[in-house]
Amino acid sequence: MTPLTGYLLVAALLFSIGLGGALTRRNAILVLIGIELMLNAANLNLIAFWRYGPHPEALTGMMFAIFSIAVAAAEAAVGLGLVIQIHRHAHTTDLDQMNRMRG
Amino acid sequence: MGHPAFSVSHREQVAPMSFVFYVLAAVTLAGALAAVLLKNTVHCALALTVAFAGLALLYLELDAQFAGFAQILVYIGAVAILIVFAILLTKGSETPKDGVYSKNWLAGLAIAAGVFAVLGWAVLESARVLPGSGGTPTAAPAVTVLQIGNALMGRYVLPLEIVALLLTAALIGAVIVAMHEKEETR
Amino acid sequence: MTEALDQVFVLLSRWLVSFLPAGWRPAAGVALSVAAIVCLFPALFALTVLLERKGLGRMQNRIGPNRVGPLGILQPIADGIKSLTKEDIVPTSADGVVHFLAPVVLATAVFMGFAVLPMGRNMTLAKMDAGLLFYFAIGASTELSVFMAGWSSRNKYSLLGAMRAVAQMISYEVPLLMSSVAVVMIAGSLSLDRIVEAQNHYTWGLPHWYIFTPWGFAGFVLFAIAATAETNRSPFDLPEGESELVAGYFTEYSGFKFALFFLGEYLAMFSISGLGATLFLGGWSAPFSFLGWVPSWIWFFGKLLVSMCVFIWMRGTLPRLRQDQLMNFAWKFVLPLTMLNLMVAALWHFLGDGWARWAVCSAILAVSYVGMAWVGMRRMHFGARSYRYAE
Amino acid sequence: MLMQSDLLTLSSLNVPMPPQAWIVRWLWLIPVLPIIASGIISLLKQPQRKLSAGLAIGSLSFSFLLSFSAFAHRMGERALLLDFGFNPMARDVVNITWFQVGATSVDLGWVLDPLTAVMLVMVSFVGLLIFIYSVGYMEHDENFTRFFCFMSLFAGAMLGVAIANSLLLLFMCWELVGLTSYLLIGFWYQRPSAAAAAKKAFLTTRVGDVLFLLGMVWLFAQTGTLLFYKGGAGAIEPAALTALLAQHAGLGLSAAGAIGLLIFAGAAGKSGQFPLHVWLPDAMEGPTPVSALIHAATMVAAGVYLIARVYPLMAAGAHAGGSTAALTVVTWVGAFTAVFAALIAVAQNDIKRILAYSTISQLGYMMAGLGMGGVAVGMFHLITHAFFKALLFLGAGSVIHGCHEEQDVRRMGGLRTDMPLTFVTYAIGMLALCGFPLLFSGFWSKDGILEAAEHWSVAKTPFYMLVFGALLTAFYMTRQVAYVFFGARRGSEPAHESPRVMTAPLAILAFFAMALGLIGMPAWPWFRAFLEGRAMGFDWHGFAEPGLLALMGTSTLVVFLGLGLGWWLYGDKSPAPQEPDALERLAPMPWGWLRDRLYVDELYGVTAIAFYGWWARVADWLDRRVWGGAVAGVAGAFHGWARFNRFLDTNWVDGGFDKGCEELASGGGLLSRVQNGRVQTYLRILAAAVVGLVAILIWSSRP
Repeated sequence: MTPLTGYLLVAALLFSIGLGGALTRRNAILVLIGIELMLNAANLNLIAFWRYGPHPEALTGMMFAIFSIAVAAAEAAVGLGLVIQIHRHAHTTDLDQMNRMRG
Repeated sequence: MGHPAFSVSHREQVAPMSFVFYVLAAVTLAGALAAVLLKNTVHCALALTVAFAGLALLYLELDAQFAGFAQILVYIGAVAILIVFAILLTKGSETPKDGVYSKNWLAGLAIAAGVFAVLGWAVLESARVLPGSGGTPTAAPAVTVLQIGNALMGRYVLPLEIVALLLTAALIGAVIVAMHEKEETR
Repeated sequence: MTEALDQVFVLLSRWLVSFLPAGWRPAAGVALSVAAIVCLFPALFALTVLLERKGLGRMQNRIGPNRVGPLGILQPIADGIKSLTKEDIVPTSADGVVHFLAPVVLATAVFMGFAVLPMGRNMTLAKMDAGLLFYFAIGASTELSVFMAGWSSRNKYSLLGAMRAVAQMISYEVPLLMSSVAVVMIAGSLSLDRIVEAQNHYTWGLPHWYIFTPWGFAGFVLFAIAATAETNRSPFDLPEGESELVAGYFTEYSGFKFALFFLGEYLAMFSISGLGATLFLGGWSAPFSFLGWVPSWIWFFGKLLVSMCVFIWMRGTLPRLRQDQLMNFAWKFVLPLTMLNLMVAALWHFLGDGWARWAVCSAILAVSYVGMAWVGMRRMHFGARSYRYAE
Repeated sequence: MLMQSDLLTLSSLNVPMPPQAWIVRWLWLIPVLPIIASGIISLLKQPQRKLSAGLAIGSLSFSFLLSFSAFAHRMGERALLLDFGFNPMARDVVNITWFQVGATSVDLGWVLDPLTAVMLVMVSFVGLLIFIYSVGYMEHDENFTRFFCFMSLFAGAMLGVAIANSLLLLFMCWELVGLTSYLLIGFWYQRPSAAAAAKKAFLTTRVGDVLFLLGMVWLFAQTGTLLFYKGGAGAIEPAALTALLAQHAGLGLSAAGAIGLLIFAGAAGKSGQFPLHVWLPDAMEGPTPVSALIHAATMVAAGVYLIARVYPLMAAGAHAGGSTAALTVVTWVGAFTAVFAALIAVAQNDIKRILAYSTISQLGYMMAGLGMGGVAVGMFHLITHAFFKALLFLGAGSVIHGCHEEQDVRRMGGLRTDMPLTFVTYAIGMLALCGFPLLFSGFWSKDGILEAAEHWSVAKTPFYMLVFGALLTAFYMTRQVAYVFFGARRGSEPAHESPRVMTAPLAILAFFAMALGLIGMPAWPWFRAFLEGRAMGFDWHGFAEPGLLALMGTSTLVVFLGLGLGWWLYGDKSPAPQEPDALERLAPMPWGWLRDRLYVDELYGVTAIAFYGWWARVADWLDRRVWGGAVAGVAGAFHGWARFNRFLDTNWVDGGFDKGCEELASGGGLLSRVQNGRVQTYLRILAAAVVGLVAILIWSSRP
């Protein structure tokens, strides 16, 4: 198994774990955690491809990863803000109960 | 103390699938699993930070020093803290009575497993054509922060600006979203 | 001779390592230097604690510890023994694992911070290309340990203290970073060694330390403020404000863990002082060219100790802030000023050599600061201080 | 023919002059300055009146200076070229690529040629005067700053239209102009009438603009560029034109003609030509300076200017002295509008409405002039009209201001003594509009058009129509002036002269309303020469052209006839507001038609608007009945099915059937779970889909 394959497999597993978390947990924050994990899995892929790709000097994958880290920060901020707001509003973070727009 | 020859940036090339990799991967995946499985939400968050740290180290293992440190700075320094704050603010730390897993967690699990199956299959399918499959380990690209900076200010300046804009927007947006309720009650 | 004296530690480690087979040498060198750090700084910590206690005592018209050994020199040892032998109490409702991990994480993170500090010529554990980034990344992770401590103790005081601490650290990390970014911009590198090298020149015997430039001076002041807040030192020591929350996030800690926390906090202070010295005070470079023969590490540790004394002095002098004041100060005062500083630094860079940049930058800074002070004074009209005596 | 001259710019000559003078490079500042000003003003607070007015006026005066220097530059180059014996129709063009899609690049650019120069000077100068005037007029309005914000935005947009060298840029500014006119007409949006008028103006002009856009797209599709001039590769340069002419668009039109007509539709919308003129009278709901600036001097002129700009396109393929389909249409529409609007103007009582209709008819004159006589004729009337019509509107504004917001001419009267300065200037403007011989600019410009009409090869009718129009013009203006300034005072409270800041612009405009004519005399056709790039000189033989003097005689006669008629009917007798109009007594029925604006609005009301209403109702009905019914039907079917199940259940209490029903129920539940508003469900489905797709992908890509 070449290094790249290994990293890709790890990333895939990480992604699936994140997805599983996002799919199975009730708590919205936990779902966000799952999403963060998925994002990170994607970043790992990017970096691995950058490292073992034909043109590491082009920095593309690295840049992509850095940008996506920055974007993920924004995503987390807004997402958590929303969760807090919803909690204030509906007094729950349980996604199974957050299924109506009225409130 | 340590002589200049030693530094993280030009580490001697590791053999394919080095021992370090296995350890780091194990740590990361364990952290991730814990993050999604544990009952106590705060424990989940802390486990998440473990996973993040493992990822950062994986980045270092991949000679992506800058990305690794950025990962630590952003994820452990900011996102994790944000998450625990959110947990405390939403009283998420005490576990709800009707279980922590949603009603149809089984389906979710199945689908996650399916996704992994497909992805893994894809990876293994394409293992032959993937770069570096020749078995010869590619040399570590010596990329300095200077180059990254130049790239950021040169080729990637537009994305940089856009990300800056996005972050500002997110900052304001988050503040507004979080403030709103207060405004109403006043 | 001087060269040898300067490089004594490096040579020592080389010599020691040379007994090992070649394959192991790099790792062994690292291990050696790590060991050195791990031994050195706690010792320094013990000394400084004594210094602080005695110094504070003097400031408050006390004598301070003077029982153990001559002039109480052995006090730290006594303290150490005490804290080690004390019973380690863990509250029943506490979250055992996290409660245990918190101080460990803190200590580890803080120790890692030292890895990138150039403590002398060629005396950097990890000559990283992104050293500063590494430092801040590690520094960011201390917040987590604080939170862990506060949360795991299942104690309102601890939790409040932790929240305060984390909020404060996050808020002040931004100006801290910003003020160092100015240096990075001028030095053109994130590697602390490069930054020191950049400052290690002399004109007319005077060094090119960044503190001796307009933006550098302003930056240093801001950096010092942010650093004080970052390390929860007085006047920013709300998280462990004894009067409000017994001891903040380590209320529930005792014995060795408490000692670890204490150590961690102190070492954080050391490392951030070291960083400040590296960024603004020319790291291990000598203050005057004719003092170049003095070993570099002496200068580094000298600067370290001086800044520690300043910390102690501030603690003895300044009153504690209120939480809202703290936050406002961070976001509405320090941060904008660091921004301004960044711009001025950019200006400095683009104006190029010559007296012009001195004039312009100092003018801008002076005008802005004076103007702000004036406005501030106008806003809150200070009267004469009034004393109230007990009848 | 005109303007299709060779494209040598000075850069291609060995002339001791920089390849592009600074003014050409900085031409874009002219529109941008006012726009920036409006941007700043928009940030100001209500009370900061002085600052906002100062900003607007200052920026516009800067633009005026720049425009004037552009004009001077044009003149200088022209002289130079004449000396060097070159064709002086040189123009300086600056093009920039806005963005590029594959091979085709979308360019913007500006051009400085005589047309632009003249337009720039006119717009910025008149605009400046109107700005100054409105400082006085809007004094008491609490939205002063907003007003100036809009005004200078408008000015900027208009100047942008003037300098545009790209149909696209022109269209942008054009739309911006439309928007600002909408904002300004509805400036007093508290009044429902104003809001309605604004909407009407916006929508009506949209009708034209859609066609304009079509034409633009077509042009782009054909020529691959929207630049007018691009060193021979421009859209209205010979190369492109011949290509366009070769194309046939059906109805015996060439592509050039068809595009020209589409663009003319846009122009008609903006300058209120016949089918689309309805918005202009209503637009008088806006503040009077707005009416002056937008609906007299500049915006409505934009249409005419547009036609002048794309004249080569319109005139493509016309053999000498002949005309093209597009130009013929322009001419007929123009001539018809001229008479039509003049007729309506006769029977209006609102001082500003009269002027509005006269504007429409004058615009008709311009269009006709363009169609028959070419750019110079039309533009000359545009310029002179801009001055005297702005003068008239500002005068009207002054009158309204003086009579405490009274707009009905029958309630005025006798103001000649109360506001002398306004009266004199207004009279000058009126005479200029009527085309009072020799002294006034209107005479010369209108004569130019009439002359062109007389020599027009296609038909003579437009000539007679226009002459009749001139008669009507003289008549209704006399009527108005008699009503407003002569006779006894009929208003309740006494009128007062307006402040200096308002009268000063009047005086200046009055001066130009007289003087401008001189540059277009047959004896000294300076303007024409400037636009068409001929040598300009003064000789009395200009008058000696065959038929010219006769023509001047006729038009003079017509004008005097109109004046006399008007005076005979209305002069110095002051009818009470309620008693019927003099003309009404003569011919009540046609008067009624005219008073009701020949029922065009009503016509539209019962056709277009009604149609849309009907269509909306149909759509509504479809929604309610058909789709709703379908949904209800499906629901009913399911309901029935469920009942059936229950029937089975209750009657055949049988495990198998029970099971079947449960299956059905669960199936329904399964379906319903797809849309249960639970994010995780969506995510799950998404992930499942990903699995499926990726699986397919890999499977299909296996070797």
